[in-house]
Amino acid sequence: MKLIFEKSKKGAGRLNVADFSGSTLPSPFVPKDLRREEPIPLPEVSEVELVRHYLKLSQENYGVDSGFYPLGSCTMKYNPKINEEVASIREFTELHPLQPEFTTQGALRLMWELAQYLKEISGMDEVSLQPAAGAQGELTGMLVSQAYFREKGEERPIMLVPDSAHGTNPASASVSGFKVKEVKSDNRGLVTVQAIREVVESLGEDKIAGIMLTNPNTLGIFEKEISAVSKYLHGIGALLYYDGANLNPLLAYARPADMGFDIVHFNLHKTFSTPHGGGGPGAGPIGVTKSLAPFLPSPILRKGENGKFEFFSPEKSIGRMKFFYGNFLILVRAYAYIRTLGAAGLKRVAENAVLNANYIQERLKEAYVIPYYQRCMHEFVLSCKKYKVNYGITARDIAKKLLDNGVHAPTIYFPLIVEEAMMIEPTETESKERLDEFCELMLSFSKAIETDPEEFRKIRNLKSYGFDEVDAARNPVVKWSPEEDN
Amino acid sequence: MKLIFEKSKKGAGRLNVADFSGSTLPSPFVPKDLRREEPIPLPEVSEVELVRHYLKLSQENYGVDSGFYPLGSCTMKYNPKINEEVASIREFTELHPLQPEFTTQGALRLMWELAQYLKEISGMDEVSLQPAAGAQGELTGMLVSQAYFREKGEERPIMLVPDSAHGTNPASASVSGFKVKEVKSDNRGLVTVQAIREVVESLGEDKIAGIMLTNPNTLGIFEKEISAVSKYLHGIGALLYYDGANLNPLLAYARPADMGFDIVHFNLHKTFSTPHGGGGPGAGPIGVTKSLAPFLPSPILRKGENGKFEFFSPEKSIGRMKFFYGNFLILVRAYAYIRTLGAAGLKRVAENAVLNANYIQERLKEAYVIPYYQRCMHEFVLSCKKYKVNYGITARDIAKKLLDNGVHAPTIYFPLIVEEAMMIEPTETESKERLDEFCELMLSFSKAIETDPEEFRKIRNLKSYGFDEVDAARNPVVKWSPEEDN
Amino acid sequence: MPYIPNTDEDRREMLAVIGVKSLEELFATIPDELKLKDELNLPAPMVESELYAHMKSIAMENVSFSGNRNFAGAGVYLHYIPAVVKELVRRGEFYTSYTPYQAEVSQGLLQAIFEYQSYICALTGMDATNASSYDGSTALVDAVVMAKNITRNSRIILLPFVHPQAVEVLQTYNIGLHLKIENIDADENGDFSIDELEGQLRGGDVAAVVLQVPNFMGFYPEGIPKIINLAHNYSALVIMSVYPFVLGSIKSPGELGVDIAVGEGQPMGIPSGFGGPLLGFIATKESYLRYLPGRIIGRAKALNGRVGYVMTLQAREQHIRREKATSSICTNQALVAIQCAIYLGAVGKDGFHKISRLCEENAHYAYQKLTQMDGINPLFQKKALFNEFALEIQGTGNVDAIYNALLVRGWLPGVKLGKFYPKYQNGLLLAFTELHSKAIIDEFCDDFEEVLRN
Amino acid sequence: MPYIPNTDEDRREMLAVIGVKSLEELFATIPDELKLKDELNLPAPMVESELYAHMKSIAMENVSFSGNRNFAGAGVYLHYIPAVVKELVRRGEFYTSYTPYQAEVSQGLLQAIFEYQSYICALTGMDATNASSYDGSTALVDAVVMAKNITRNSRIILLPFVHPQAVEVLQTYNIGLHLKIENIDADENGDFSIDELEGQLRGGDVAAVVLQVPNFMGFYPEGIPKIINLAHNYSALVIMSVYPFVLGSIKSPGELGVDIAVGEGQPMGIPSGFGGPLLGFIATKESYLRYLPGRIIGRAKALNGRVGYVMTLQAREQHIRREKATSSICTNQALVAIQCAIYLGAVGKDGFHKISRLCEENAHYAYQKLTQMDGINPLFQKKALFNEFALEIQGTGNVDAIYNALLVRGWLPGVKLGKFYPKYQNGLLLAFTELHSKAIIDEFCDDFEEVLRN
Ligand SMILES: Cc1ncc(COP(=O)(O)O)c(C=O)c1O
Ligand SMILES: Cc1ncc(COP(=O)(O)O)c(C=O)c1O
Repeated sequence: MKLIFEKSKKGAGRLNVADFSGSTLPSPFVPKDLRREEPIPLPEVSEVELVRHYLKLSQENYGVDSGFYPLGSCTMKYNPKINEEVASIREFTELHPLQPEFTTQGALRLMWELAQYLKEISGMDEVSLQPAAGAQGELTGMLVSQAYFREKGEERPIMLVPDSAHGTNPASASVSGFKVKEVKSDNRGLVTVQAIREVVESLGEDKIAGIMLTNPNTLGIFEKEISAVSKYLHGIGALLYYDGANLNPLLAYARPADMGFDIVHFNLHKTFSTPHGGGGPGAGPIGVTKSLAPFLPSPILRKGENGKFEFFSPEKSIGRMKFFYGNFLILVRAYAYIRTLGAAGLKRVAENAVLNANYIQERLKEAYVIPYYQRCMHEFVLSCKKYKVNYGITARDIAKKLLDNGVHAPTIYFPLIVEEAMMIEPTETESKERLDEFCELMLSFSKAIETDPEEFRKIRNLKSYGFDEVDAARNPVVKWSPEEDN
Repeated sequence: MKLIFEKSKKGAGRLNVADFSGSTLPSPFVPKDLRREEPIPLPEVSEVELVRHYLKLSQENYGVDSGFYPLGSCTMKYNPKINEEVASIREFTELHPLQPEFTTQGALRLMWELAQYLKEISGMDEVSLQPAAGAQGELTGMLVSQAYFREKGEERPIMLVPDSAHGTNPASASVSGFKVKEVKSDNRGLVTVQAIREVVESLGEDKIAGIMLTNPNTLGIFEKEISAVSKYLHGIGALLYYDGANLNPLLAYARPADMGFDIVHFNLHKTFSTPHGGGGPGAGPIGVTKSLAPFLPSPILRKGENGKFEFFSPEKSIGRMKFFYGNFLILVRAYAYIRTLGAAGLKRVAENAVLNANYIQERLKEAYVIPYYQRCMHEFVLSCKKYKVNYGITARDIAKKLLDNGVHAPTIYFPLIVEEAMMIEPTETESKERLDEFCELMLSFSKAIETDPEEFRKIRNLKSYGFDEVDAARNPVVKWSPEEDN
Repeated sequence: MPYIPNTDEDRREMLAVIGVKSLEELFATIPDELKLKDELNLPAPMVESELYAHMKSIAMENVSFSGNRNFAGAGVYLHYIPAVVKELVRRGEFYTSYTPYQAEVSQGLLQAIFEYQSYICALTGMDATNASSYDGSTALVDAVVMAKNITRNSRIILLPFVHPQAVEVLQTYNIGLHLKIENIDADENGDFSIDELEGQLRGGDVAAVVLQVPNFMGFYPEGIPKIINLAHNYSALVIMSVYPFVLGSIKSPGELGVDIAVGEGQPMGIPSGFGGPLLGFIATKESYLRYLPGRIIGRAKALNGRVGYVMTLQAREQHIRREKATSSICTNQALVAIQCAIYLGAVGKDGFHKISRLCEENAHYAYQKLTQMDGINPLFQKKALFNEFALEIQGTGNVDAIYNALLVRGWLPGVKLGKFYPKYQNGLLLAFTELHSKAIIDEFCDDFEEVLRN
Repeated sequence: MPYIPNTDEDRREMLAVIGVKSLEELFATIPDELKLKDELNLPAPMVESELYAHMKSIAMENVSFSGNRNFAGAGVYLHYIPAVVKELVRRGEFYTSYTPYQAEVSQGLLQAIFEYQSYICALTGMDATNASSYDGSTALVDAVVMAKNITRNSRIILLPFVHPQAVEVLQTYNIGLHLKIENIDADENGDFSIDELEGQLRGGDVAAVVLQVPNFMGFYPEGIPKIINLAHNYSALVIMSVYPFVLGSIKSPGELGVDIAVGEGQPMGIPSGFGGPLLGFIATKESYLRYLPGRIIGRAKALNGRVGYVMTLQAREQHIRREKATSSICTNQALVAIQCAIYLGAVGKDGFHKISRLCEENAHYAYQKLTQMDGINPLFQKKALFNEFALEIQGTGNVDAIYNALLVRGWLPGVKLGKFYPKYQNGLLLAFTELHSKAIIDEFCDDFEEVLRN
């Protein structure tokens, strides 16, 4: 489809936004050495053409509203429309972040209450709503850890991360100044005290700042040894960080704090139904235990004596992670979600998420290999390795075949510890019918591959498939250039 | 695509709208002989499935927002998004029509001001905003005429309608109790005093209530003799009704009142950019001259002494045409449109609408036959007759071929006085590029037909084309039946 | 220029192709004496931000009452509209399209309206309906015209308390219809005599008996099955106007033997919007299908066997039948019909019945509380009610004072009956929905009591 | 249960397939002692209508100021957002999708972001940008990290009046970055000495000089071309943070020779939203492309030659590079970026420049009027301004009294500088947009004057 820039026509774009008849360029108000002479080459399209452009683009995009979207690790649950409606109330959208606090008490109440709910759900003692996404939550947690150890006068340069971890974990740890050491999962896919102890002992107990875990882990399996792990690590003075991407199956069932975690981030765009927005914006609040609370980013909220809500800076705050207070309009949606469901509702979310994942796993376990097969939580990972070895058909091929059948593909090639991985997370907002459709497709593929792999491989030749990503990266074109139009 | 009823699953539809745990049926409050025992068989679908259903349906639908929509006589102009936004302001949408007037002064002001604008635009003396659409406007105008003659003690049973008129004209006239007599257009496609006089004289001057005309007429041609026609008809005591469907090209250029019309309806969903909504809702206010004002439907608005707006019933009102005051939220949009454009803007609308139509006409006039070729106004009508005669290819075939090329088809087989008619109205909101694309397509068709008509006719075999409408009407299925699911 | 994409350059090129020099020249076919000399006298144009501010300020000249603080009904009701309904109906592909003349690129709309028709048939227990009438009042007119054409009779008998505005509309249309419209009057307590009805029917030439359920005063006319029987005995049709949610609690009109069911669909997911756009529905038996006015969507097969939807039975309509058509409707209320269908899908079987029952429960709870207050009587005694009822506020003029006092407290306390029936000058009509929880009603009643005391 | 489509029946069937008896059994892998014994202590669930009412009532605890009565800026600005922008960005296919891992079914989003990148490059005069950073402050951090990695130097020099919150964020991130962050101080009149800068640069090991245009106080730092030259002479990069609309009036950062341009994109079509979500943009020269953090969309060819878009250069990112990645960003601000792109398409070349110039005109008009009043001084004298400026309200404590008095009159009269700079306790920072017509400014100034007099 043509780019909006290629649809530009001189003089066509005259949206009725501003009436200015003064002279245009150069502007007399600008210092001479900075004055712009020529307008910026932005496109000029009429309003109707703009509408058609984005209408078409949207139709070429697949979202949860289009159909099943079992993208593992991403919790692509339904985004309730009422949450969109309440987040567009003008008394929220029009607020300026620097208004006096007495004019923003509604916003502050909402944030304060949301923080209470997140504390209750996670068992943590204090919450900061500032981080913009899960990864920024991780980063915040890591910086809090740094500040914590600095305050204690300890130098602990190493952060442990299991081999099954999401890439943001090691990246966040290292960007915050830690050295990352990997811990191997055992043959059940689990992190054990044993494995941790080996790494710790080789590096020195007092060098270990902590570990970043998600639980259930990225295989969708609950880390059974977690209590032992936290006991051991706390014993050597280290901290446990909980990557909340996988919190959905634990809602109202188990709490990171009870497992011994010291820091947790929440992905509101996963567990709490706020839209993924094609890659963001999300929100990644973090919760911490009492001893870490003084280090939280600034500002956080409290309810004053007079019942008024007010911001304050925690005593030993690491400072600020971003402008203002967090992705407020996303917080509004998550708040609305929690108020809609209540405690019993959240529990049903967890139950149905786990039910749906196990159901698919059971239906596919014979046709596909599930390397760490056991009762899963909200997701599981199968491997297409046998098809690759036997027929040269990859997880990617199967993913594309799913797309070709009108279903979004699961996450592929993650976690790294499973070859030809396909990570399937249906979420609780899908019905048995949709799961069955998906299973039938997957089962039919497995049959098709074994009957006629040649035919199956033709998915690679489908004209709309197989963008040449290697060439795209070798000769990157990352923007439109005016020259193209000539 | 499956019907929503076919997607129903017992127990699945539990939208969170109401919390009621009392017993359900039968209701104790209902008289015994009326009590329902079984729930109504409505579908049960989850919110996410509902969303997907309508998302898919919408994607299978073509609107102005999808592309060019040159549906003649319908003025498919762009529907400004700001108008949608202002029409969804809660202090408009939530108003109850029976609130005390002092709590609805904003709504009344808006309606009163809109009526002033419509008077100014048409030259009429008084306006009623009540009619729900153009055809109801016609009906209202006809009933006003009936009341007018009754008041004068005249019995005039006949309403004249030209052969080129839209079907609603004769239908409205006859539903309001008039006998319809047709007036033939001359070989220029125009209504002449001559033709009218012939009909009138054969029936008796005092039997003629009036004539319904649209100007420019449905051929897109301005009725040059209109002043003579009105003079003649007024001379015999008859009224002139103006069908406002074609007002767009006259905005700020000419006014029905100045042509001698006594009654006019406005199609706000045509001329004033309110959305067509897949067939409605529209709004069809009518304007009348002073002598007809007392007969307007009740209530209409006035500005009281104290500057407050109030409803009142015109002295000899025909009564009410529908509940309350008209399609208010549509009126809001039309009001916003007029306030956006102002006088100069409306003039530009007319100019560009006429320009666009003439441009297409010029580009197609060689390849296609234009039976009444001359300078057109906002639309023109071509004929595909020569292709039908020579190659058996109809206007319908060409229309379908346009669809197949991603463009909406023009109106076909209307007006009736042109064989194999194709009525093309581009509107002013289309760019030259879109017009050129359309012309290129039409020209390529004409070439294709003459080169290889067999090939062209294949459009009839295209699998998604050619619904069997005859069979559909012979064995009508107009609703889903529960039995179908078994 | 807003909304006009062509540029001066485009215009120059196009004029050249046409072979004229100026835009004005294009208007040469308009006789000079008809050409407007002056600029139209309209307010100056506004940029979008100004327009929004202006519209908002006009809107704020209104006082609006959210559904739960609003007890006005009388034809339009503020039920809750789920967010999902509003989001889906605002899809551009729907609202910027027009009548689906080209079925191939309109399957979305056609199927949506086919589903709407199916919903209306399910609710009314009828076999056929159209794609919408303008509103409940014109739907009633449509039904009357159908009855006239089906029976070829010319008398219409209206039972008491059919919506007075609907009756007015019928009377207006009747300028052209030439029917004899007769009323059966109500007695002191709102009742009427079935013998009187039979007497009238005996006169013959009756096209239809029209009743509304619940009637304008909110109660069920007594003996509905008997009425229907009686009418049929005298070869008259029965037209029943219904409040959609009452259908959740009563037998369907179809089951009761009604010939044509009509009503105002607004309560099903449509904003009150100061009374428009609304949604008229009209449903009937299979045998009367071809008498229905307006558009009807039907199922059709394509060449390849694919099932789809088209406008069907068009031979009834104005664009084919012209002066012989029984209605001139063209543009209808399509998008409103779709919104209604989305709403019904959203609340579903379960939700519809919950809402229906809540309306009843809440109204009865409020009725108990209000009629116990000093200074308030039920306007009619011992009626079977659905979600609306009429009260009498004792003492001349009191109703105005009390109404205004409650307004000041942020309630819209129903609709005063005086504007509809001079004889019920002290009457107040109150409607209840699922939004009027017991807590809200308690608060309202407390305020009501206080206001009565002052 | 809201949002859960499965029925009890479904659950029974599914449990049977899995071979367990109950839902609880599915949680058997969680050790008993970790299982929560009590129900979570959360407020009771609400039905949708209650939720809406609740949310609306919370919202109404705020006082919101529409754009034209709002003079607060300091990083977030209430420019007008055309309706078309809001309608298009709310298309379900966009907002319910996620990162376009599967390019074949994500071309809409991918192209939209590719276009966003093109817009940002056009505005900044740069060659490359990413698909968004969290906000303007983290974009600045991203730029600093880039500079560090490109130059392998470790000193960062900040010119005066970079947004104080951005500086705070940089300092926080620096816990992990270990850079030396140094400030050049401003003198009484907000100026700094270019010699001092050169002195610092001479020390070597400078990764970047950071400046903001206009700076936090709303004026142009003097001698920008000179500063850029100087930095380059000492092999330091120049990072310039810009207010998007200033780019309509000044030479682009690219043209000026800036190495990395960053900024907060919120003014371009994004609601203020109490400060989030915002939109960080970061753009650089072609040679530094591979140093950019976060997602980047690139053009790609499909088998059949069709041009499309994919996520490209992923080898930089955390999911591939893991602990070696220079940023951990994953979820970014994609939908905000698209909203920004739609906005830029909507206002277009013409609109962007009009808005830009109106901001200037309006601010200068207000500056003239305000600084003539008794009791008000410009905080800094004779500065070249864009759309924002700092005033000094004379008399200790007066600023609070006056601020509140204007609030009461329905104005949000800017932002008090005291919370950012204790030494500017009497300072008030006011921002102007295209919404502040002369008439509005006159009204505001009249009120201001009255308030000053009382
Ligand atoms: C397991 C895991 N951890 C962390 C993240 C990072 O979260 P975000 O994308 O919100 O930054 C993700 C997101 O995909 C994830 O799946
Ligand atoms: C010429 C003409 N007259 C009248 C009408 C009827 O108007 P409406 O559809 O608004 O009832 C139309 C609509 O298509 C028309 O084109």
